[in-house]
This record gives sequence, C-alpha cells and structure tokens, in this order.
Amino acid sequence: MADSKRISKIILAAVIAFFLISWIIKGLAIHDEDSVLWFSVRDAFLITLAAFLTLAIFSFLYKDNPYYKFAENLFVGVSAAYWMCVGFWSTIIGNMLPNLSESLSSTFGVPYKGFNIFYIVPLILGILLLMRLSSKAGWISRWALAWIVGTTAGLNLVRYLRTDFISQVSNTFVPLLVDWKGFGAFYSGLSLASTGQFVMTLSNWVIFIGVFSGLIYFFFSKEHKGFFGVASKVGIWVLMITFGASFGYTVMGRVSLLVGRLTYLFKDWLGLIS
Amino acid sequence: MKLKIVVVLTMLFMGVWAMASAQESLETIAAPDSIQAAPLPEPAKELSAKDAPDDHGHAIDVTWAKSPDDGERLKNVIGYIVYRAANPDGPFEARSGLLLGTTSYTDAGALNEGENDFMPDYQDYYYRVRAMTQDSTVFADSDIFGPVQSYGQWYDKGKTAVLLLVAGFLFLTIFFISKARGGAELYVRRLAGIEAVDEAIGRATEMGKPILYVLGLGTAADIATIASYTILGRVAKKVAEYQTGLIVPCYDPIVMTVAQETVRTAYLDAGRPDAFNQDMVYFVTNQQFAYVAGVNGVMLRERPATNLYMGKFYAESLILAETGVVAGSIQISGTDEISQIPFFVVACDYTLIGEELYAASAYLGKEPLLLGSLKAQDYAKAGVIILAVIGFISLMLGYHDFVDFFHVTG
Amino acid sequence: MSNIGLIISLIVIAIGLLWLFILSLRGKEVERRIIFLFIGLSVSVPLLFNITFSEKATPIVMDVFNKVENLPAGSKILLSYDYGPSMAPEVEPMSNAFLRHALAKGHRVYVMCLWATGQSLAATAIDSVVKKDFPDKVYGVDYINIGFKAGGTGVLNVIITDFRKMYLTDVDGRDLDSLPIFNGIRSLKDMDLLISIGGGYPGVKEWILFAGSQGNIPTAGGCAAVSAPLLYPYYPKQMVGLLGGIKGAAEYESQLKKVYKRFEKSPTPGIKMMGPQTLAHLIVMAFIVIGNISYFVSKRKRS
Amino acid sequence: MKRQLPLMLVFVFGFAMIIQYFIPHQASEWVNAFFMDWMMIIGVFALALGIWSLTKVSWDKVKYKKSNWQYAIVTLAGLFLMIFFGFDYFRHFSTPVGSNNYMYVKFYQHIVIPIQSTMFSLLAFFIASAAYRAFRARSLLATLLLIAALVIMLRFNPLLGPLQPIMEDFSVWLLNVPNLAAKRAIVIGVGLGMVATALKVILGIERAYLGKD
Repeated sequence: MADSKRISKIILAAVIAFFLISWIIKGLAIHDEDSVLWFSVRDAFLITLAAFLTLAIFSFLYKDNPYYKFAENLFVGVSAAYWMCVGFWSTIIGNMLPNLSESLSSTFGVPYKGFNIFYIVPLILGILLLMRLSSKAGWISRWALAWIVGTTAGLNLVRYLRTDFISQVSNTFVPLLVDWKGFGAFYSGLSLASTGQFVMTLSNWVIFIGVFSGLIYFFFSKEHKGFFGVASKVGIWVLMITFGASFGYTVMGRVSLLVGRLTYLFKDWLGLIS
Repeated sequence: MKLKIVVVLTMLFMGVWAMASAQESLETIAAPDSIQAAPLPEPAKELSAKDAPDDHGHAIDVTWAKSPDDGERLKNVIGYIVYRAANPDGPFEARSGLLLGTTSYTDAGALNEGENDFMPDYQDYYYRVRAMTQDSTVFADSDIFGPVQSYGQWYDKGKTAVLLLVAGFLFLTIFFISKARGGAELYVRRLAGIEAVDEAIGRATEMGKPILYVLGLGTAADIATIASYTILGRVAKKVAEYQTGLIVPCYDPIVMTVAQETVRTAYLDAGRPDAFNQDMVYFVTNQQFAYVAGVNGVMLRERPATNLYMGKFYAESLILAETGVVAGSIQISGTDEISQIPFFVVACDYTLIGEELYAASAYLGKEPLLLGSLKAQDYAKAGVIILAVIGFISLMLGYHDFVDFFHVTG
Repeated sequence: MSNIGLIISLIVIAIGLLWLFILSLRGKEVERRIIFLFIGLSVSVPLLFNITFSEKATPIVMDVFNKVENLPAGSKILLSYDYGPSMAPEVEPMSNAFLRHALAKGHRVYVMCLWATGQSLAATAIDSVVKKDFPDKVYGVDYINIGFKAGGTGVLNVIITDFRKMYLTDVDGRDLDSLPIFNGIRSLKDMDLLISIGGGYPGVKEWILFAGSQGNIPTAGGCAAVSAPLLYPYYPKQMVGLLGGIKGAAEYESQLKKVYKRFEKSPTPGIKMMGPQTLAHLIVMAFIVIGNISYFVSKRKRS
Repeated sequence: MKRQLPLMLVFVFGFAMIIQYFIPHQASEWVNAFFMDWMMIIGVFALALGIWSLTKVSWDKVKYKKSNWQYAIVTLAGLFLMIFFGFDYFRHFSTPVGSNNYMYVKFYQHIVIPIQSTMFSLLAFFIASAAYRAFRARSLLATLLLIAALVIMLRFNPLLGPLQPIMEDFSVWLLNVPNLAAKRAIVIGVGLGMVATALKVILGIERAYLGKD
C-alpha cells in the first residue's frame, strides 16, 4: 500500500516535471523577437494545458486514474458553468429582459422592445419551478412541469407524424416494376448498372419487402409463428444487415476524429510533423 | 436629315435581320452575343391571382399562361417578372426576379408591420406579368389583374392526411383501452429486453450493488424521454421494493426535475418514502461529452450491477456502453435514435429497438390500459402495410392522386 | 531516417498481429488494451511517417478529372464553396485539388459561395494554394472570387440568366466589368464546367437541379462521405462525376500527381488522411478475424 | 389542486398544440413562437436548479469525505471560476451582451474543446474493441451483422485491386437500399410509438411523472 502510494507520487512528480519542461520548450519555440514575452508564456501554457488534458483523457483507455478523474471533474464543472452563462446572457438578458423592463435593459445594454405581458408567464413558470427547492411548496413546481410536458407532447405528436412518419410512408409507395415494357425488353436490356431497370426494380422490391417485414417484426400483439414468424424473421435479418452496414460505415468518421486529435498532439504541441 | 434616314434605315434593317435570325434556331437567340434589338414579343395571357391557400396570409399566388412567343413562334421570351401595385394605375413594382420555365409565382411579403417588405392582409393588390426577352429593354406587359387580397386561413387542407391519421389513431387507442378496461384479455408477445429488466434488478440486489439509469441526451421535449420516465418509474418501484440503490445522472435540468418527481412517486407507491433521497437523481452537465465523462466515472467507481440506457442517445452511446462492459455491468438499452441502435446492439446485452422502447413502459406495468395502446399501434402498422400495397397498385394503374394525398405540404 | 522508422513500426505492427493471430489459434482472447494500442499505432504511424497508399481513381472521380483535363486551356470553370468549418476537413482537400488542376491546365477559375461560411474559407484557400503554387497567376485575369450572396437556390435562378443581377462586384468590392476575367461573361451558361463542393443544402444537388440541368451546363461535385449516397443517382446523366468524402479527394489528388509532375511536392491532405483510414480499417478487420478464430477454436475445445 | 390541476394543464396544452399545428393562420404561428420562447426561458431557470443539484452533490461529497471527494473540489472550482468569469460583466459595463471575458473564452477554448474532442475521439478505440468482441459468427443474426460490416469496411482496401470498384458499388447499394428499408420500418414504428406515448400522456393515462401526494 505504502509502496503504491510512493509510486504514484513519483509518477505525479514526473508528469508535472514533464509538462513544465514542455511548457518551457514550447514557450521558447513560439517566442521570437517581435512577440511580447508574457504572451508567448501564456500561449505556451494554454497549448500545454490542452495537451495535458488530451493525454489525461486518453489515459482512461488504460484504466481509471487520478489524471482522468481530474480532467473529468474539471470538464463537468467548467462546462456546466459555461452553459449556465450562455443561457443567462442569451436567453434571460437577450430575450426576456428586453420585453419586460426598460431600465434593466439599458443597464445590460440590450435594446428595449417594449413591455410585453406575455413574457411574465415564463417568469412565473420559472419561479414556480424554482419552488422545488422548498420542501413544503415543492409540489407547486408540478404546474410548470405539467405545462412543459403537455406542450411538448402535443407539439411533437403531430410534428413527428408529419416530418418522419408520413413522408416515410409515402416514400414507400414505389413502383415495383420500373419502366416496365414487357419481359422481352426486360431481358434484352438487362444490365447491372446502378441506374438500370434490373437494379432499380430489384431495389424497389427489397425496399418493399424490407419495410413490410420490418413492420411485422414490430408487431406486439401477434405471436411470431407461421406467416408472422417467417416475415418477422426476414425483418430482423434486414435490420441486422443494416446495423452491420451502419457500424462499418461509421468507422471512417471515428478514425477521422482520432486523426484530428493526434494531429493536435504531434503538430500543435510537439511540432513533430508539419 | 440624312443622318436620321440612315439611322431609321439601319434600325429597320437590324429589325428585319433580327427577326429572320430569331426564327432560325433557339441557339442563335440564346447566344450571349446577340445584342440586336429583338422584335416585341406577345405578352403572357390569362393572368390570374388569388390568395395563397393554407397559409398564414401575406402571400398571393399569381399564375399565367405562356406568351405565344415562349418556346414557339418568335421563341424570344426567356422568362417572366411579376409586378404588383396598390392601384390599377400603378406604380407597379417588381416582386420577383426573372422567372424561368414557370408560369406561377407566390408573392409573399413580411408578416409584421415595420418589417422590410411588409405586405398587409385584406388590402387590394393589382398584378401584371412582364414577358422578358434576352434584351432587357425588349419586353411585353400582360393585362392587369385585380383587385385581389391576401388573408390567413384557419385550416390547412394540405395537412388533412395528418389529421385523419391522428384522429384514426386516437379512436383506435381509446377503443382498445376501453375494451381492455372491460376486461378483455389482450395477448402481448414477450420481449427479451424487457424481461431482462426484472432479472437485472434481482441480480443487483443479490450483489448488493446499485442500478444506473441513464435517461440519455434527450431534452424534456423528446417523446423518447417521456417514454423513459415511465420506464424509470417502473424500475424505481422495483428497486424500492428490493431495497437496491439507484443512480440517475441527468443531462437536462428539466428532465432531472421530472425524473426526481417520477422516482419519488415510485418510492411512495412501493411504500418506502423514507428510502427516497433527492440526490439519487442529480444533474451532471448539459454538454454531451462532459456528461459522458461524468457517467463513465460513475460506472467505474460505483460499479453498478446493471446499466439501463433508455431515451435519446447520440455519438456517446458507444462510449457509455463500452465503459459499461469494462465495468462488468449487465447492460440494457433502448433508443429511437436510428443511427445509434447499431452500437447498442453490438455492445449491450439487450437492446430495445425503436418502437420497442415505447412499448416497454406498457410491458413493465402490465396494466390493461397501457396494453390497449399497444394493440392500437399494431393495427396502425397493419394499416400502413395496407396503404403501401394500395399505393403500389395505384401506381401500377397510373393513378397518382392516392399517392399525392400523402405528400403533406407545409 | 524516417523510412527506417516507418519500416520498423510496420514490422512491429505486423509481428504483433501475427502473434495475436497465433494466440487466437490457441483460443486465447485479446485484451482490450492491446486493441487500443494497435488502433493508436495504426493512426499515429501513418501520421508521423507520412504513409500513403496509391489511390487508383474510380470512374466517377476519373470522369471529373478527365472533364477538367480535356477542356481546352482558357476554359471557364466555376468553383462554388458550399460548406462550413465542420465539413471543411473532408472537402477542403477537394477544392484545393480542383483549384490546382484548373489553374495548372490554364483554365480561368471563378470562385463563389452559396454558404456564408464558405466565403472566408474560399479566401484562405485561394491565398494558400494560388499564392504559393501559382505566383504568376493574376487576380481578375486568371481567377476571381466573387464571394457569397444570400438566397441559396434563388441565387442560382438569377445567375443562370445574368450574373450582374446578383453580383456587381467581386468579394473586395471591385466592379466586375473592370476585371478582364468577366469580359463577355453574362450568365452561368457561359461557363464550361460548374463544380460545387459541399454536400449540405444548398449544395451539389441544388447546383445540378437549378443550374446544371436547367442551363445544360456540365456539373460536377465534391461532398462529404455521408451525403455521397444521396447524389449517386444523378451520375452519369446529370452529373459529370463526384468526389465522395476523403477517399474521393485522395483519388483525385493521386491522379493529379500522376499527370502533373509539378505537384509532386504539393500538400495532399486527402491522401494523407487516407493512410490512417486504410490502416485503421485493416486493423479493425484483422481483429474481427482474430476474434472469430479464437471463438471457433475455443468452441471446438469445449465440445 | 396538487394532482388534478397539473393533469388538466397537460390535457389542455397538449390538445392546444395539436390543434395549433393544423391552423396556418398568423395568430397560431404567434402562439407557437411564444411557447418556444417560453420553453427556452424556463430552461434557464431549470438550469439554475441543475447547477444547484451539481453543487449540492459535490459539496456533500467533500463534506462527508466520500470516496474521491478531492475531485469534487475540482468540479466546484471549475464551476465557480467559470461562473465568476462568465458574470464578470458587472465589472465591465462596456462589453456587449454575452460573456466576452477573456478567461471565459480561453477556458472554453483550452479546456472544454480539447477534452470534448478527445472524448469524442475515444470512439475510434471503442469501435474497434466493440467490433472485436461482438462481430463473431455465433448465430445467423450475428453473422449477418458481421458480414455487412466487413463488406462496408472492405471498400477502403487498396489490396483488393480490381475487386475494389465492385465492392464500392455493392456497399453503396447496401447503404441505399436495404438500409433505407430497415430505417423506414423503424421510423414508422417509432412514429406510432411516439404518438401512442404522447396521447397517453395527454389523456392522463400515463402519469408517473407527476408525483402522487
């Protein structure tokens, strides 16, 4: 126990020393005659800090460790505050205040739009929500919650139906025989070109059967037996092929992200590549 | 005098030459170098204008028939410009750019007074369409049409398909729920992912370890999150009965508030209000990856026996699920976010795919009322399949009205 | 020196994989940290040692290249930068390659944007490519940047008949008529090739529908990998060709290098990005194979 | 009052929003715009609750010296430093709305952004470990998953030689056709599930979230 504590202390010292040296070297590297010394020191610090945090997160891949814990907790705190400030400045000051109070608007330097009584409502609802902090009157906050849940449920019910559901249903109406001019023409013009009749017709059939069997798979009140059994099996096959394909396709994007991160380390921090 | 004659003669000559060349081919006319004065084209015909349907007002649809010289005869009309005035005598101002290959235009203005281009409702407007040639000084104006007024509608006819669907589905749901209330037995097939939830809670109790419930990155506005609350309610009730621990880190503060209320209710239902602690459900941060970092920390340090991911998830899904594997937890996930389902399928023990997430709350509750709505969903799916078959047949027969009905506008 | 490092690292990776392969034949599982290590290596080795794979241009990319190549010198090519910073890593290599190719061939290049965010990206790209590789090319004679105009497809509807209804000046406020490159240019129809880079809205699709097909002007595109499948249906009828994602960019760059010796030393970010991509894909596939072997071996052992 | 009124509010506003969707009139758009605005404003109040929750949980950790309590101090320090910088406005009345405090911006650029993109890039590692573990031909379904993934990944392989264009065409087809069909089936199912859930909430059948007492 005492040993492992000593080892982690040594590691800590080594890490601190390493990043201090890196800071100094970076500072020397970016400093030239024209730049102010303090700016070089500061910029070098920020680059080194970002590199340290990057490596601290990567160290999580080995195992959970104090450096990851440090980065994680710092990240949580800073980001929560960041969004709090953004919300306050852009929404409360930028959006609500100009509709409520002239004097406060001018204090914060936002153009006053005229008093609008409708902006009292969210203020009241917001205060109702804050009543949660009181143990006695906490139930009042449910009024605000009820408004939020009701509105969003109604809002999304129809909007989702329109944007996704109906457009997907209507797009399923595809001709199962593309440019059909009889079997003779079909055979003579047979080609594997992606815009050819054969591939288009085949694709439309796959789409039709895929959607059909996929929907059968999602039937809850029918036992998957007989016809339903076969159809739902085809459905889950199509789903699995799709999942595999999407997975394989995503690898590229994820590798690009890692390339971006390592480029930062190798180029911006260590200067190994140009 | 002589000069005048020369000019007139030249112009005459050019006019004749231009006319002759105009009839040769479209290419010569379309050529950019042809700057000769073209002969006057015929104006557009049958101009008409009416309030744009199914909208918020402040817009007028203008239609006209092609000028006879558009594509035929002189072939010198290349497009049209729509003009509008408040009086039949003018002044007319251009309301469109040069419109190509179309004979209709929606003249829309701003909605509110004081904005640029404000177009008040219930006011008379007069329209005129100008047929343009390659040479912007050679054009022909149509007759004036008017007066016409714009106004807003109270029902959008383009959304009838949605209305019918909502009404039909509402009817189905109420019908099956009242049937279920009447005591009818409704069969529901088993869903492995949901049966696993009960087992997983039992396992956590045996191991004396907590359960981690992640509501995802959805905001209070996502219906997937609403579905997740109800699952959380059922899980929390069981957890309270078994006296296992529960950890619910939240991404959205409103979701956190609702989740706290949900868990409190569940503990009350289980008869253990004393065991409820508000801090079981807490806020982490509403930044995607900071939230993930925090939840990862919880997984590796508290070592929950079971991780449940229910709701909306984005790129973080795989980070969460893989860390859960490292921590050795049983993992059950459910999301309607299609792009993330593959990662959950690959990394979790059980995954509720899409609609199964919405069915889960009904399953866990086993309440007839909720099962009734599942039955309604099934009938609606059967309806979609039938519609698709009808659509396919009607396309075969060349009858497009049926398909067009489902192309919702607006 | 770097070659030795490269060879050593590749040998290390190969031996490592071989060793894991042998272990898998005994039914052993690979620890996840070893997989992580291999992924880290597969991305950083190509980055550090600049490994590149020769990319052979596929027909859909080759068609774009040939179109640019076979136009007579002095042809007019319009490049539209329709993307923002988040898409830039994937598509910027394409726009740079197009710019290089067109200028090297002696074409006149007209740069514009349908995305507000494209304007500054276009300006920096022109600065970095033209000023460095083509110091003799003159702004306003060989190339021009007319910048961004709001309106999306509306802009296309107008400039297909008349540029000057939308654009009176270039991006720096110079009168178009004072710049020789715009002599005799009236509309998009005077262009010999339109190239849109960026797969969002408005993007390649809108250029095809509202400009290319409308005015019968050859149109080509470059887009992020995600949007490529949505554009394939337009090829080859309405679209000359398409560069899809970083792979399309890499193919174009290698073709460019093959034909033009002068670009041997030019940066090829597309090809560079493909090194880590290819190696990482190979590693992931290798691990899938290893996983299956150890699965079957241990299954047989048990039974 | 504690339970009936909220249920009524849900019902009334739920249906109001559904009806609002079918009315194109300006008045209806106006209601919608207001509601969206309100939601944003209430969201900020809720965020205050969130910050309170985060502070309380972290503070309790420090106070009761729970495990890893030292790191809770880091959270609190980050939180309050950033809030301090973000509200620094009160000392600089000249800055425009929003926080342009130098340290606030730098903290964001050099702490939030690098950690965020590094967390995101961890996916490159996890995608490999997940593929290794899960893509095994255990069953027919797992095999389909595995083959589809391999086919798509192979499109990148320069070693394939002349087979590569065919592989590419096939992977594009796979992404465009079966992929589209499956996604469509999921979307249609999800749509119905959403409507059913929303209806249950509006009708008051599903009310777990509203508390009981």
